[in-house]
Amino acid sequence: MRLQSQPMSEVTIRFAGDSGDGMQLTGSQFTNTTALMGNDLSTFPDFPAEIRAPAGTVAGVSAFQIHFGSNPIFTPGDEADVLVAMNAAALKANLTNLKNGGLIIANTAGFDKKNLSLAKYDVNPLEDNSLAGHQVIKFDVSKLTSESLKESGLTPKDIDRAKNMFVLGVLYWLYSRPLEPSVQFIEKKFGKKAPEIAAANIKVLNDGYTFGEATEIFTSRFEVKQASIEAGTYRNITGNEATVLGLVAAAEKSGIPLFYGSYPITPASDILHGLAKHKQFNVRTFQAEDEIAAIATTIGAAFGGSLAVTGSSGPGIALKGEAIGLAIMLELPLVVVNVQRGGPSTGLPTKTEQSDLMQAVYGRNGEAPMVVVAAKSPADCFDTAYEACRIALEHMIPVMFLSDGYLGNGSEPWLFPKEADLQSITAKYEPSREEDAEPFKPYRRDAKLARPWAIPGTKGLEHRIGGIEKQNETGNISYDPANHEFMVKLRAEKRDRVADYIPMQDIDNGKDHGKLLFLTWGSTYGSVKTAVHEARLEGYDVSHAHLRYLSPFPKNLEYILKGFDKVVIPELNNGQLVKMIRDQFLIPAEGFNKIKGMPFTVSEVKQKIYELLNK
Amino acid sequence: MRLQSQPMSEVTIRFAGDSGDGMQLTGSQFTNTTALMGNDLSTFPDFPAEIRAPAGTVAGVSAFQIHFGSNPIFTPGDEADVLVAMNAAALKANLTNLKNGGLIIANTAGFDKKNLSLAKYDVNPLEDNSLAGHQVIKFDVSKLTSESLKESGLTPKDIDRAKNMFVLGVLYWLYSRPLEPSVQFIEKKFGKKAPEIAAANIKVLNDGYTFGEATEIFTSRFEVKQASIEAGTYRNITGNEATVLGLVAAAEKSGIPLFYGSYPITPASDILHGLAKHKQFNVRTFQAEDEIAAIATTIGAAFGGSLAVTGSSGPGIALKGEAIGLAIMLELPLVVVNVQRGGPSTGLPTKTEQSDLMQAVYGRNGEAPMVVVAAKSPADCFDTAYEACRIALEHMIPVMFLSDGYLGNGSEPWLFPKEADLQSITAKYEPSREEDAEPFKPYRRDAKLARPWAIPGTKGLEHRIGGIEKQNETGNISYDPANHEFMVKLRAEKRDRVADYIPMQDIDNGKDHGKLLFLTWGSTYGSVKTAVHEARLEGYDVSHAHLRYLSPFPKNLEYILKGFDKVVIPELNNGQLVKMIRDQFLIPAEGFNKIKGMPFTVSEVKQKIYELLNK
Amino acid sequence: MAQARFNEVLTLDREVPEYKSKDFASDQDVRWCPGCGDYTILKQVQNAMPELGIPREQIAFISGIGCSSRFPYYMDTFGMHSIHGRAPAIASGLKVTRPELNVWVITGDGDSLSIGGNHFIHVMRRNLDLNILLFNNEIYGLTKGQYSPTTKEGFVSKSTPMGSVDHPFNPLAVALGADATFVSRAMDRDPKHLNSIILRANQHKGTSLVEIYQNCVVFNDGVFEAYTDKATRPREALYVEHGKPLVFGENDSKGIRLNGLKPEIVDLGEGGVSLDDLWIHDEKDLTKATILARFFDRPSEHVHFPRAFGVLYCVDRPCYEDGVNAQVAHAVSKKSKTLDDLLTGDETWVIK
Amino acid sequence: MAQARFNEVLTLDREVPEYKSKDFASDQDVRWCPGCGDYTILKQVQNAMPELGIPREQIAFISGIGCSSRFPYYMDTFGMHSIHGRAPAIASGLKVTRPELNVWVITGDGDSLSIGGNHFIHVMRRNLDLNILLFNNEIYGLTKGQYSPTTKEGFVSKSTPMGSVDHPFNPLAVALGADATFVSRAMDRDPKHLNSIILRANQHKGTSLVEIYQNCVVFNDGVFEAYTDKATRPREALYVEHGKPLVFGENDSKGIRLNGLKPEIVDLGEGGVSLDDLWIHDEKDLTKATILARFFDRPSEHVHFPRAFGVLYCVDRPCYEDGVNAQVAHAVSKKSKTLDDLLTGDETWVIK
Ligand SMILES: Cc1ncc(C[n+]2csc(CCOP(=O)(O)OP(=O)(O)O)c2C)c(N)n1
Ligand SMILES: Cc1ncc(C[n+]2csc(CCOP(=O)(O)OP(=O)(O)O)c2C)c(N)n1
Ligand code: SF4
Ligand code: SF4
Ligand SMILES: [Mg+2]
Ligand SMILES: [Mg+2]
Repeated sequence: MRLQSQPMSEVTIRFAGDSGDGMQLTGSQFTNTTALMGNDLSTFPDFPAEIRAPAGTVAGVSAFQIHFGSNPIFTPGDEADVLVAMNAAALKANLTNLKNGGLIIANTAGFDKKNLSLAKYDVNPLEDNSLAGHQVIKFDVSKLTSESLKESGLTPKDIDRAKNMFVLGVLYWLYSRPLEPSVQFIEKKFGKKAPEIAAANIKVLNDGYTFGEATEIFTSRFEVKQASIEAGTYRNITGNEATVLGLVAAAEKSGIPLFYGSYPITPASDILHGLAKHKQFNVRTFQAEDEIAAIATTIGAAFGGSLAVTGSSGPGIALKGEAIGLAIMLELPLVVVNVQRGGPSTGLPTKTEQSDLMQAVYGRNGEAPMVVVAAKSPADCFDTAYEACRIALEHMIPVMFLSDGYLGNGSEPWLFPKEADLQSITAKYEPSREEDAEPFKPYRRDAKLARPWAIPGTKGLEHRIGGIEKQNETGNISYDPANHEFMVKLRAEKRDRVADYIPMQDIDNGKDHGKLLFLTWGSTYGSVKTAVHEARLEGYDVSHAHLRYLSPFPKNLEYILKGFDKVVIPELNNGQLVKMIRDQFLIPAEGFNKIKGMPFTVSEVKQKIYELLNK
Repeated sequence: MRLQSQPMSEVTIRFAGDSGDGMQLTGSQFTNTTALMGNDLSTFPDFPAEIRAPAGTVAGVSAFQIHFGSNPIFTPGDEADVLVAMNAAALKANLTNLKNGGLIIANTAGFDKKNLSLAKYDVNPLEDNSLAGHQVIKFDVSKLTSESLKESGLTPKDIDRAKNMFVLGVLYWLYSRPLEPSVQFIEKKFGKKAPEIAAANIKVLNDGYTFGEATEIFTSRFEVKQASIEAGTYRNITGNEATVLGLVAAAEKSGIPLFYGSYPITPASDILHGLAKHKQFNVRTFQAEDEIAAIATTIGAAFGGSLAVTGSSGPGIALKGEAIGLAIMLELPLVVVNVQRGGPSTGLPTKTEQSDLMQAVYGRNGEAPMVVVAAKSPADCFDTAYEACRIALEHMIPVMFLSDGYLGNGSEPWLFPKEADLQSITAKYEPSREEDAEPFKPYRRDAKLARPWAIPGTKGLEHRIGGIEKQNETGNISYDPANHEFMVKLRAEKRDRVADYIPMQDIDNGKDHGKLLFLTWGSTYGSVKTAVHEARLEGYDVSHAHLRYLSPFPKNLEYILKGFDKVVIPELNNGQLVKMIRDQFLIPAEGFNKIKGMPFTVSEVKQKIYELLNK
Repeated sequence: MAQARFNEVLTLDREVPEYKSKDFASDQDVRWCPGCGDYTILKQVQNAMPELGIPREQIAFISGIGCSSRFPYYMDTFGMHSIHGRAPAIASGLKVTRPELNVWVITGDGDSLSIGGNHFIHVMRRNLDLNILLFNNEIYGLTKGQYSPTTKEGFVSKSTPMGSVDHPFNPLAVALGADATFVSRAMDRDPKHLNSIILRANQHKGTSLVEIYQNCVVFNDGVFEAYTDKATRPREALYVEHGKPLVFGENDSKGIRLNGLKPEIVDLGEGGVSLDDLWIHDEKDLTKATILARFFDRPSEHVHFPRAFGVLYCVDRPCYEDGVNAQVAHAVSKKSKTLDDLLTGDETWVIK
Repeated sequence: MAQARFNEVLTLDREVPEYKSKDFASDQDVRWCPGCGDYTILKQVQNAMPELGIPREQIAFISGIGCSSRFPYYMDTFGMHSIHGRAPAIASGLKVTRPELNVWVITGDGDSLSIGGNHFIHVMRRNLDLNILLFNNEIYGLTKGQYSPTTKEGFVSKSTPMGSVDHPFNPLAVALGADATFVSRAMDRDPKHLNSIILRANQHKGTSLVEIYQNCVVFNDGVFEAYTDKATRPREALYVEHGKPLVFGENDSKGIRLNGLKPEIVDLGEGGVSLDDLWIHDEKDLTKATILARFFDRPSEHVHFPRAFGVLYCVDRPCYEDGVNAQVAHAVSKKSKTLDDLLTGDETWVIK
């Protein structure tokens, strides 16, 4: 080893290439190895909007960002320290994501005349000094790969496909990571089906590593030590995968079989795909003809006694509004998952946003209260999905679970729980009755105001329910004016009473009173957490509280908010939670908004803190 | 004339009978005659939820209430002075609507054994002294009618059908009204088709009048003098009819042909029925397969250059959310009419409510701002529908027009305008261009931020639009983050800028500052207006402001609100406008809510005023 | 494990009581207009119930919105009066998760073919084992008389004051086009026949569609009179039965013969043709069913055919829920993972 | 009066320029996967446009959402890329109000038959004069590979890891069941034939459905190979033409004959049957069209039929928009009221 590794506390690497260059795989391999090394990390893939735009164009660039470190990590990183650019378009599309002075690792083969013109570069940026503010390391990955494999007997196409392994090898060397995990992965993936491909990929990976070691192209080498995070066994997980597991776990813990009715839509489809694979857990998935049918099937399944879940993204949720109203009237347990994306209308389907909160809280005809919860990170999707199911089942009420594209596709290490440690879920069906029993009252209530779950097939529970206003207790149709007012208020109270069964709001970071509170919900958590953490280290008096429960709010929220001179609510929308807070607590909470289809960066939030506290 | 008529300033009469008893016709005849006498008035029909519930049952009772007077009248009356009860069920269903000490005119034939048992009375209420708190006048209308027509040669069924005319005659005598207008009406209705029916009805009407005159059954007789309301020519109109006319008038004035795409739903269907009759005004109606298709057809029609309107009620509007989002992205003019009804879900379809305001303002995915306006009285539906069209066309923006079941079915005299006096509407299509002109920019903007309306068939304007985020000016698809934020804010600003083109908020009654302001929207107007008027006469310092524009608010609203110690917002929901006001202006506005499927009574509002000002 | 929870309450194996028709009447007042055809249909369904041999609590009626959709309130079974048009989808969710239940869908012509058209065609193709009773009155009853997707052209309704210009659906043809496996027609005024079709629909494993001509006395009175009136019924209604020749008319004096692909009406007996020459009804033949379903809308052919009643088409095809549940059962039987395995996933690492 | 406003800008009577195909290409980059069948279809539509003889600005393309629905962006005409499934309804609103326009609907199998199924069947029954190009790739392309309502049973997709248990629609049968008046099939890989069908669809007055088999190279590559591959095409694809016998196979060596209602495959020439014995294609015959449309899903018959391409069905029926506009024109021509009359109504009174 010529070079001594320099220690670093955190690094962000962005892999970028054409959709065909395998950057998602490269990124996830790097992620796995990094996780196994014990770093904390966070990742985010950045897909093109098109399925496969023409090769070499900016529209066709696919990127993957990983942020890892020996400190706790909560975001995929504002800007990259290292940008891997497999072609000219990748450089063009991603240069703005690179730090000043950052390192560019460029594949010169991707900067030939054709690629330059496809990327609409007049001059080769690797040669015109336009990258002077950065370090550039360039080599011909394609050529090096084909050199490496010239004896392999593979077709040129197959050889070219292996070039991402070369880059991965180089980066493993650069960050002092072992090759072993990826070697195992490759063997598992190709070993049986195509041993020659496996061998080739492993060889190229090794050669990439050796290339880093042998050449003098790099002047430094780094090492990121294991993070001092909570001890335990971890795995890496995306938000959508975590949602899948949260739902399955809730079904298993409650003993209620899971039904998922859905219509595909980006970025929610992976939940359908994921659940479809878990039939062994008695999970039924139903790809419906549209979103209305999707929620309608879940209403039928809930009536039949299933833990019924429907999932979609903004436009699909809009279509479910009428049926959500029915579920609210029927007082059946139901979970509606919204993996939010950029709106309005089709909007920016592959980008993230938090702009469906008002729709979640208010987007139906009539007074139609439902519970709304939101996840804060990919792994937190597990807990929040689980919690959504718990509330739905224990309170016999529809619950909206808000995730978003950033959480759904992003990943982080997860200290996964054991089944035994999961909070228990008390769901029970109404027992059968004899002919001579008192008439069954389907709208009788318990302390939570929940009604009994009386499922078909249970003797003596025959009853009829529907969307017309119903008499309390009997559930019969009632046009009585006083009953209607009573029931509207009762449904609101039932939702509000959920607040008695959820944890009190806590302060995530900082004091419980002071000059400035950042109140977040959903995926803005990570950047605000990091920014507040850093600002506090710099001596700023700023606190951070994060809301999982958006409707109803935790009971002590008002008390917390009133402890601060100023409350700022960062949201990836034009100001939604801020409206609810101002209305409910009459405090001059201020919005802090970004509507660019991507999360806040830590530095944007810090900038805001400086601005607010330095004036 | 044995009895001298006593002058009265206002009276409320409630006609109630079985669905087959013709109470709606009786009521509307009394209304017409009353209007022709120059009284101010307000009416409200109260239909059963069933089409035709079994005769004689409480579920089958149909009622019609009219409130008229020599003072300005703004509501159909809290409680009736007179209740006409054609059968036992009618009495049972309507007794709570009668004033203490009020007059009951009962048809004894409707209190026979069968009717009593159908109405579930154990004892005849006309005989068990249970009505002691009221005056009861009873006679056998059925028998008197058949006496009157025994020579007519009509079938018993036809004779029985005429009995409502007997009651009408009695009431005409009681309130000193002429028979002439109803005689004319009967002749027009039956004269040609069935002259014997016409003659019979006229005879019964006369005999009823004579019965009042001749018998000593009544001890007093009344007269309500002409009201001192604004001079001019009036007609009677329901809110749904006024909406129809407002839409047709806007089309005629703007020169843009009207298209109405709708799917039937109570209580909005009458707008479809009404417009379908006005084809001579170049109106096209389209009964779509569902509400989504209904709004989709209007989007197509708007793209083609029509004044495109879709209408529904709550559940149907919920279904339109996704497509409204598209219209917001396309920036096409579009009016969405919501004749609100009791919710959530199917709710109380034949009852009124104001619970879709939040849905109107927020019920879509993403940041999807639209303009929201609401009518305050049946006749005001004309002006508000017209205004909705004006804003849509001049600002190239979707507008939600909120009416409700109470406005839609209720009626009042209308000092209708002349075409020439209607505010002009400036709508124009983009002109054609030559091949060599600058490329056309479909998202270029004017001072209102409106884009050009470029309709197919115009040379040189070919362009493509859609629901994906678009670049300003060119309208091309754009995934650029900064552009998205710009466009989200631009669409919000475009909606907000409508405030520059609407009137300032005024105070409807009272001072522009003081202790207490009632802020209303929609159909609560009438009862609050009356209550505030009366309370002020009694010396209470209370003011009343009414909002037509709910999104955006008039620019001076904050100024007005801040002039009062307390702002109270009465709504027929669980508190919706109050949320928007508290959020936007951070004032401790309080809700005052009723959710009983029916309007506030004047006395409920007065009670609230006393409560607030006497403590 | 999940199944265990169901077992805590379900009484699936209990003995079937000896029911009477009235055991299926709920305690709610029936609220249709006097004379409405819905009453007879309700009666026939209640009459059919005891013959199913299924405990009451294992039966569910799911409806949409419309006059007809009030139906479930009147049945003393499990029931849901849902939202407009969505009953087939709700019933699908129920049936997939609870295949052992006996599930009925009640819908109107507007409910099923206007707003609910998409769910209607999709439930046909999926072929869940549901019984769909489509009350066709060629009008929107509940909303007081607008034309529906089955209303004839030219009809003057509240929304078509100059007459409808909308070409109506042929509901059975729509169903056949969507690959329905059981397609039948009945009418409110022939209760015995209606009863028999209801029972046959229930026997069919798969989605059974029963289109029932139902008279709306208020908004569309007499629209089916040609078939319901004793005087005209013989020549206007053709009752079909599997394996029997197509005969109709007074004293069965007429028949239908196929001339190549073209049906034609023939006189039977002297001078006419014999029964052996007639079209023999074959429920399994899609082409024949399609021709039969379309008897009344072949205007180009200028022949007035009688309308077919009975089971026009009935074939077997796997039910969607069986496919789903077989996959689940297979997966469960091969189950190799615990929830902890699932939570653990494929790759983990330990932080100490 | 309203018409006058249109006239301020419309250029309906202008002379039709001499267009070339490329005049219909917009300035937007085409963004489908390399090799996607959508490219050829775009090309054929652009090739067909000059032959319509209609000025560019009088043509509108309306689409839903899906890979295929990006189509309008690439056409230099008026266009709208709307929301998922709703294009037929949007196009209907446009056509009713602007009947003189030439309106095309672009849709995918998911867009038209899944979420858009209701609008699809209703536009067929209303028969507005629209041309619908249904890009059937038997998959959801844009959302990356879930099965669609036309996907074959057993197909393993992202949402059906154990294989689909959903019975697929036959799109042409659905359309025929919903009373479509023009039903045809073509494929991306036979551009000449596709071009001719596009032109015929445009000629038909009424809703013209063209189902186009389109290869999705990424998620369902080769699913139509039997028809597109030169080697198998002769025996797998049956090109139908009005008035011509149904022949196919290498050197047209095979034919289809009708035996009663049953189609059968026969060998032509020596030892076989002659052309005169064959089924002569008749576009006007609904029964024949239905049989033809269903050639491939008669599994019970255990015969492997070739798939039909061409115009299967084409009949005239009044268009909805003509009915509406005739009523409006009639009312306008009889117009007796001014707006002031309307505002005044029937009964008024004067307050002085
Ligand atoms: C979303 C929605 N749209 C519209 C309605 C109004 N609506 C109720 S029933 C109905 C149609 C009823 O017709 P049909 O299904 O034929 O039933 P029928 O009353 O004739 O039995 C309509 C349009 C509604 N309840 N919900
Ligand atoms: C309301 C709504 N639901 C779901 C989606 C997601 N979505 C977009 S396209 C599509 C299906 C595409 O399949 P298809 O119509 O066959 O078109 P293709 O991409 O295959 O050309 C889906 C489910 C959406 N955009 N909007
Ligand atoms: S309106 Fe017609 S369908 Fe409805 S209950 Fe009355 S008669 Fe029956
Ligand atoms: S995903 Fe399939 S249908 Fe979509 S563009 Fe790519 S190849 Fe074409
Ligand atoms: Mg009906
Ligand atoms: Mg497709």
